[in-house]
Amino acid sequence: MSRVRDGASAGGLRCENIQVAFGGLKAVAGVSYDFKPGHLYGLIGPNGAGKTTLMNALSGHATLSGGRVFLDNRDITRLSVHARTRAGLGRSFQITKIFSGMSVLENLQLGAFAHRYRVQPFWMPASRFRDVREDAEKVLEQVGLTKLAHTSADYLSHGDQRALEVGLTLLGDPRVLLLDEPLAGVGHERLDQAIDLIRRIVAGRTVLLIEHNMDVVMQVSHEIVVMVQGQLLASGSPDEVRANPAVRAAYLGEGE
Amino acid sequence: MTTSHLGRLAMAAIIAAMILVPVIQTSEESLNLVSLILIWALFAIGFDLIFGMAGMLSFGHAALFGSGGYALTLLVTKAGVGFVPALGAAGMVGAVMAFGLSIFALRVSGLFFSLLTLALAQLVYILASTKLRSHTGGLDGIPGVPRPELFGIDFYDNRNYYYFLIVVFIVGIAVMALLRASPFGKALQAVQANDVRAAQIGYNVQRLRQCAFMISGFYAGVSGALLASLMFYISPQMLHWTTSGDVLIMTVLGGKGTLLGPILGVAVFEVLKEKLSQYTQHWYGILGLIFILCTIFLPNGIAGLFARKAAGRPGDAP
Amino acid sequence: MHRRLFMKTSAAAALAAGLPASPSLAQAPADFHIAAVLAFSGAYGIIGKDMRQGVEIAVAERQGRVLGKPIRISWEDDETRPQPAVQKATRLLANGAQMIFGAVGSASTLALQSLADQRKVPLLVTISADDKITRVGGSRYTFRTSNTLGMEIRMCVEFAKARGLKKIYGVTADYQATRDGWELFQAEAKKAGIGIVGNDYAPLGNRDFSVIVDKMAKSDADGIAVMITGNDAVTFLKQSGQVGLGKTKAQFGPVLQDETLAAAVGPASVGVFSGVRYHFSVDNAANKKFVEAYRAKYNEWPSSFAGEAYDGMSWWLDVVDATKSWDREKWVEAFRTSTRENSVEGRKVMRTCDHQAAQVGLWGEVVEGQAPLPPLTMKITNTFDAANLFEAC
Amino acid sequence: MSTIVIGLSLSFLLFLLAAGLTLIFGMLGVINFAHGALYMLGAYVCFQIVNWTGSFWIGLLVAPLVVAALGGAMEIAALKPVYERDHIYQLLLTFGFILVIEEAVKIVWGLDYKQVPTPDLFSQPVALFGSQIPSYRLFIIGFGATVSLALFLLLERSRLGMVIRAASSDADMAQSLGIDVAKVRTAVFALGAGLAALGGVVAAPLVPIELGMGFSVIIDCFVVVIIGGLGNIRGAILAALLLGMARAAGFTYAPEWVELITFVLLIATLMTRPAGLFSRKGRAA
Repeated sequence: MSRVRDGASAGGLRCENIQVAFGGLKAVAGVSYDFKPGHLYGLIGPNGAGKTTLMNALSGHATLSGGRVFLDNRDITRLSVHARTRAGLGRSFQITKIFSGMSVLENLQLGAFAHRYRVQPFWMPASRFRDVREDAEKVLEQVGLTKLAHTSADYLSHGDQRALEVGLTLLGDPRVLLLDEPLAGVGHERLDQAIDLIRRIVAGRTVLLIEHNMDVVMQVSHEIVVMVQGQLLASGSPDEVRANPAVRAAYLGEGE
Repeated sequence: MTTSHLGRLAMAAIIAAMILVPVIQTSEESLNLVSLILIWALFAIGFDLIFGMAGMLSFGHAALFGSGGYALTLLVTKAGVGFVPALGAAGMVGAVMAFGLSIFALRVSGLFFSLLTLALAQLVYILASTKLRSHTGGLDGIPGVPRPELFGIDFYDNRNYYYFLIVVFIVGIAVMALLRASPFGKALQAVQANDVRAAQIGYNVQRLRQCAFMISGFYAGVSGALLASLMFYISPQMLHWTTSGDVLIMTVLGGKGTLLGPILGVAVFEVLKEKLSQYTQHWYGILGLIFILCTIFLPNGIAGLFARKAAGRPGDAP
Repeated sequence: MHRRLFMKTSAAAALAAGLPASPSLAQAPADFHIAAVLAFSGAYGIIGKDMRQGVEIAVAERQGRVLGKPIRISWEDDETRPQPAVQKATRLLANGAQMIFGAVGSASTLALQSLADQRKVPLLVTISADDKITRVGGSRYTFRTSNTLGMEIRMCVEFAKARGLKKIYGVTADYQATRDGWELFQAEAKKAGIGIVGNDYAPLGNRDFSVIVDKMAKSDADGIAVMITGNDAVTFLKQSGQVGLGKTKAQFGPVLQDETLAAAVGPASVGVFSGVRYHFSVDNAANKKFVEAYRAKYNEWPSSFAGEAYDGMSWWLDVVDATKSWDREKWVEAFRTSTRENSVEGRKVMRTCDHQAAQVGLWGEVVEGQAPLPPLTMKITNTFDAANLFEAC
Repeated sequence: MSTIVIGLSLSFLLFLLAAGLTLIFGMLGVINFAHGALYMLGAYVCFQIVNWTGSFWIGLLVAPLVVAALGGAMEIAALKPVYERDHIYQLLLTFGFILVIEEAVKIVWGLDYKQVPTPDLFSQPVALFGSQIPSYRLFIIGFGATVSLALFLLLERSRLGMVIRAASSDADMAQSLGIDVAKVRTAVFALGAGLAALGGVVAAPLVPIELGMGFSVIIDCFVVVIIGGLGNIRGAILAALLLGMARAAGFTYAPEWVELITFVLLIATLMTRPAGLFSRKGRAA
C-alpha cells in the first residue's frame, strides 16, 4: 500500500494520565500506559469500567479533560479523529458502523479514497480510480468477503458485517489498531473463522483489543490490561493476570 | 436512493423534452415557464448536493440565493461589471456566504444545523430589509436588474435569454453529475451514511461538509442572480425563509439524493402552481392536498417512480 | 403497481399540460387585453377583490368594449409579493396583454414598472401610494390616478394645523416609504410650529404595540401620528383602544382607516382620523351613478379601493377610446395630458411631468354609522385643496 | 415597572403560542409547520362563536376543542403513515396542511378582516405603577400562568404525562406495557392543535384576524421553542419569559432593533447550548 512506514519499530502508543469526564462522572480517571509496538493487548474489565471510553479517548472520539496521547512519540492529543487515522491509528466499533446503502466493495473503496487523497478528487468519476479499487480488493480478500463484493452492506449477515467493520479499519495499513469487541454477536459456528481473521490482521501491528470472551482474549493477547472504575487495576501476561488476586476479586469473580 | 438505468434515461428524456418545448412551440408563456424551471432546477440540484448527498438539511439557502441575486444586481448596476463576470461573482458570493454560515452552523449537527441556518438566514433577511436598505432597496427591492450583453445578442428578448439559461443549466448539471460521481461525491455519501465511520477511515468530515455547502452556495448564488435577471427585479423576499422552504419542497417532491429528481420536482411544482392558479382560485388548497398525497404515497418523490423494483440491490435512503 | 403507473402518467401529463399551444399574435388584436395583477391573497388579499369589482363596473358602463373590441381582463393574484407580480405580468404580456393594471402593494408596483418600461406597455396604478412610483423623469409608461403617500402626509399636517395640535408623538413602520413619510411630516410640522415629542420605528408586521402605546400615553402629546398601514395599523388601534389612548389624544394617519379597516379594529376605531382616498359619500353626479351601480350589483358600499379602481380605469379607457388607435404610444401621449373633469372625487388632472393625477385630498373621521351605512363609517370632515398637497413639478 | 407587567403579558402570550409546537415536537418528534395555521383557525373559530353567542368566554372554551378535534383527525388521516419516515416528510406534510387550512378559511370566512372585541370584563384599563395597563393584558398573564402550570403538572407530574412520555421515548416498550401508542399520539397532536388554537383565541382581541396571521407568528413560536429547548415545556416557559422581557425592554429603548435582538439571542443559544438555554443536564431533547 502507498503509505510509507516509519520503520519496523513504529506503532508505539503511549498515554499519560488520561481523564475523560461526563458531567460529574469520571469515566476514565487517570490512565497511563505504554503500548509497545507490535504487541497485542487485551483490554478487559467489568461493564462500565471505561474500556470503550478509553478507546474513544485514544481514537479522538472523546474529549479529554486531562492527559496526553502519543503515537510514536508524537503528541496526538489535539488531533481530530481523521487526523489520527491518517497518522496510522485504525479503529473498529462495538456497534457496527458501515456505510449502508452501498455495496461491500464501495464501502472499502471509500476507505481507500480517504487514505489516498487529502483533497478528494472531484474532477473524475470514482469508478476510474483503478489503484483505489485494487486497495479495496486486497482488503476484501484479507477479510474474506471477495464473493460478496457487490452485495449491499445492509444485506450482509451479522458475521460478514463484523468482517467488513474490521476490513474498514485495515485500509491505509494502520500501525495501531483499536478493536472494540470485534467478535460481538458473532455466532459460535463462525467464531473460529473470526478469531482466525483477527490473528491474521494483527500481525506486525500494535493492537488494543476489547473482548468479553475470556478464552479468546487470553489466547491471542501478549499482554492483558485490566480496567476497573476508570482506572488501571493490573497488567501483565495472561498468566500473571489470571493469577493476580486483585483481578480475581474485582473482575473474574464477577463473571461476565 | 438508486434509480435504474432505464429510469434515469426516462427522466432525462422527460427533462430534455420539457426544456426543448419552447423551441418547438412559439408561445412566450411556455418560454417563461421553462426559463423559471431551469433557474429553480439549478438551485435545487445545488441544494440537493448537501441535502440529498451529504444529508444536511439547510434552511438557510434563501440567504445564499438572495445574496447571489443582490451581488449581480449591485455589481452590474453600481460597479459597472459585465454580466458574465458578475454572474460568476454572484456564485462566489453565494459560496462565501455559505462559508460564513458554515462557520456558525457546522458547530452543531442534525436538526440544530437546520434551525441555525434558518435563524442565520432570517437574520440576513431582516438586515437586508431594514438596516441595509440603502443597498438592497429595503422591502421594495431593486427594479431593473439587467440581463447579459454578449456578442451583440439581445438577451432582453426572452427567447435569447432562455437559450442563455440552457447553456448555464447544461454546464451546471454536467458539473454536478461529475461531482456526484467523483470521489468527492462518494465521500459526501459516506458522511451521510455514517459520519463517525467516515471520520474514522480518515475523511475530514467537517471540511467535506463545508466544501459541499460552499459548492451548493455557488449554485444558489448563480441561480439567484439568474432569477433576478429573468424578473428584472430583486427584493429581500428572495432571502426570506419561505424561499428555502420552496426549494426543499421541490427537492423532496422530486426525489432527494438523485441528480434528476429535484429537476422534476421543480418542474411539477412550477407547472402546478402556474396552471392551477390559471384554472381555479382555489389552487392554493389544491396544491396543499397534492403535497399531502405525495408525501404519503410517494415516499421517494417523483424519481421514486423510476426506481428499480428488484430487491436484490436495495437502495432506499436510510 | 397500478398506482405507480398512474402516478407516472399523471406526472407526465402535468408536465405536458404546462406547455400548452397558444400561438402568439402579430396582427390586430381580437380584444383589448388587460393584465390585472392584484393581491387576492397575502397581506393585501382583501384589496384585490374590491378593485376588481370597481373595474368591472367601469367595464360594464361601456358595455365591455373599447376601440370597438371587447375588453378582456386576466385577473392574477400576486400574493402581495413582487416576484409573483412580475412573473404573472410577464406571462400575460407574453400572451399579448396591451396594458397592466395594478399592483396593490407598492413593492409589487415598483417591480412592475421596470417590466412596463422594458416592454413599453402602459401601467395603470390606482392604489399603491409610494411617492417613488410617480416622479419626474420616472417611468414613461406608468400613470397613477390615486393618492400618493406624500400628499397624504401633507394632509396629516394640514389636519394637525386645522385641529390645533401642539405636540405630536409618532409611530412609524420601519419601511422606506413610511420613514420618508415621517421625515416629511416632521419637516412640515416644524414649519407649522408643531412640536414632535417622540417617534418609534416599529418593525413591519409588528404584533405588539403595548410598550409604544404606554410611552405615548405617558407623554404630553396631544396628537398621535400613525405612519403605519394595513394590518399593523389595525393592531395598533386595537391595542391603543384597550387603554383608551384616543380619548385624550387625537390619533391620525395618512391611510389609517377606512370602512374595511375600521371593521377590523372594531369600536376602538371611533374618533380616529385618516386620509381617505375615495369615499362613497362624495357628493357629485358621477359618484352617485357609480355608487348606485355598485350597490345594485354587489349589495355593498364601494370601498376606497373599488372607487379608485373604477375611477382610474374609466378615465383610462375613455382616453384610450378617444385615440381611436391601437398604438400604445398614442395612448400614453394622450393620457399624460388629460384631465378628468367628472371624476368621482371631483376634478383630476394628470401631471405631464410625473404622470401623477393631481386631486383634492379627502380627510375623515371614523364614526358610528346608521343603516344602510356600515356600522363604522368614515365621515368626511375636511377637503384639502390640491395646491396644498402637491409640490410643483 | 409597567414595562415588566407588559413584558410579562408578552411572555405569556408567546408561551401560549409556542406551547403546542414544543409539545408536539417533544412527544412526537414532529415539527408542525401548520402550527401557525391552527393558531389562525382558532382565532377564526372564536370569531364565529363570538358572532353567534356574543360571548368571548364560550369561544375561549369551545374553539380550542373544535381545533383539537380537527388536529386529531389530521393526525389519524395523514400523519400516521409517515411517523416512521424522515422528519422531512412530516415537515412537508404539515406544510401541505397550511395550504389546505388557509384555503378552507378563505372559502368559509372570505378574505376580509374579522375582529373579536375585547371581552367586556377586561375592556377597561387599570392604573398600575403610573401607567394605564389594559386589564386584558393582566388576564393574559393570569391565564397564561395557569395554562403553563397546568401543562407542566400534566406532563411532568401526572400519570397521563408519564404515559405520554413513555410512549414518546420508547414506543415499542410502551406498547408492550399495554399503552395504546397510536391513541396517545393522536391525543398529543390534538392537544397541541388545541393549544395552538388557544393561542389564537387569546390573541384574537389584540390583532386583526386575517389569513396571514398564522404565518406571521410561526417564526416567533420557533424562537421560543428553540431557546427553551425542543420539546421542553419548562424551557419554553422560561424562554417565553426571557424573550417577552427582552422585547418589552427593546420596545422601550430601541424598537427598530427588536427583531434583530430576537435573532441574535436565538443564534447565540443555538451555538452555545443547542439543546436549549434551560435544558437540564442529560435531558437534551
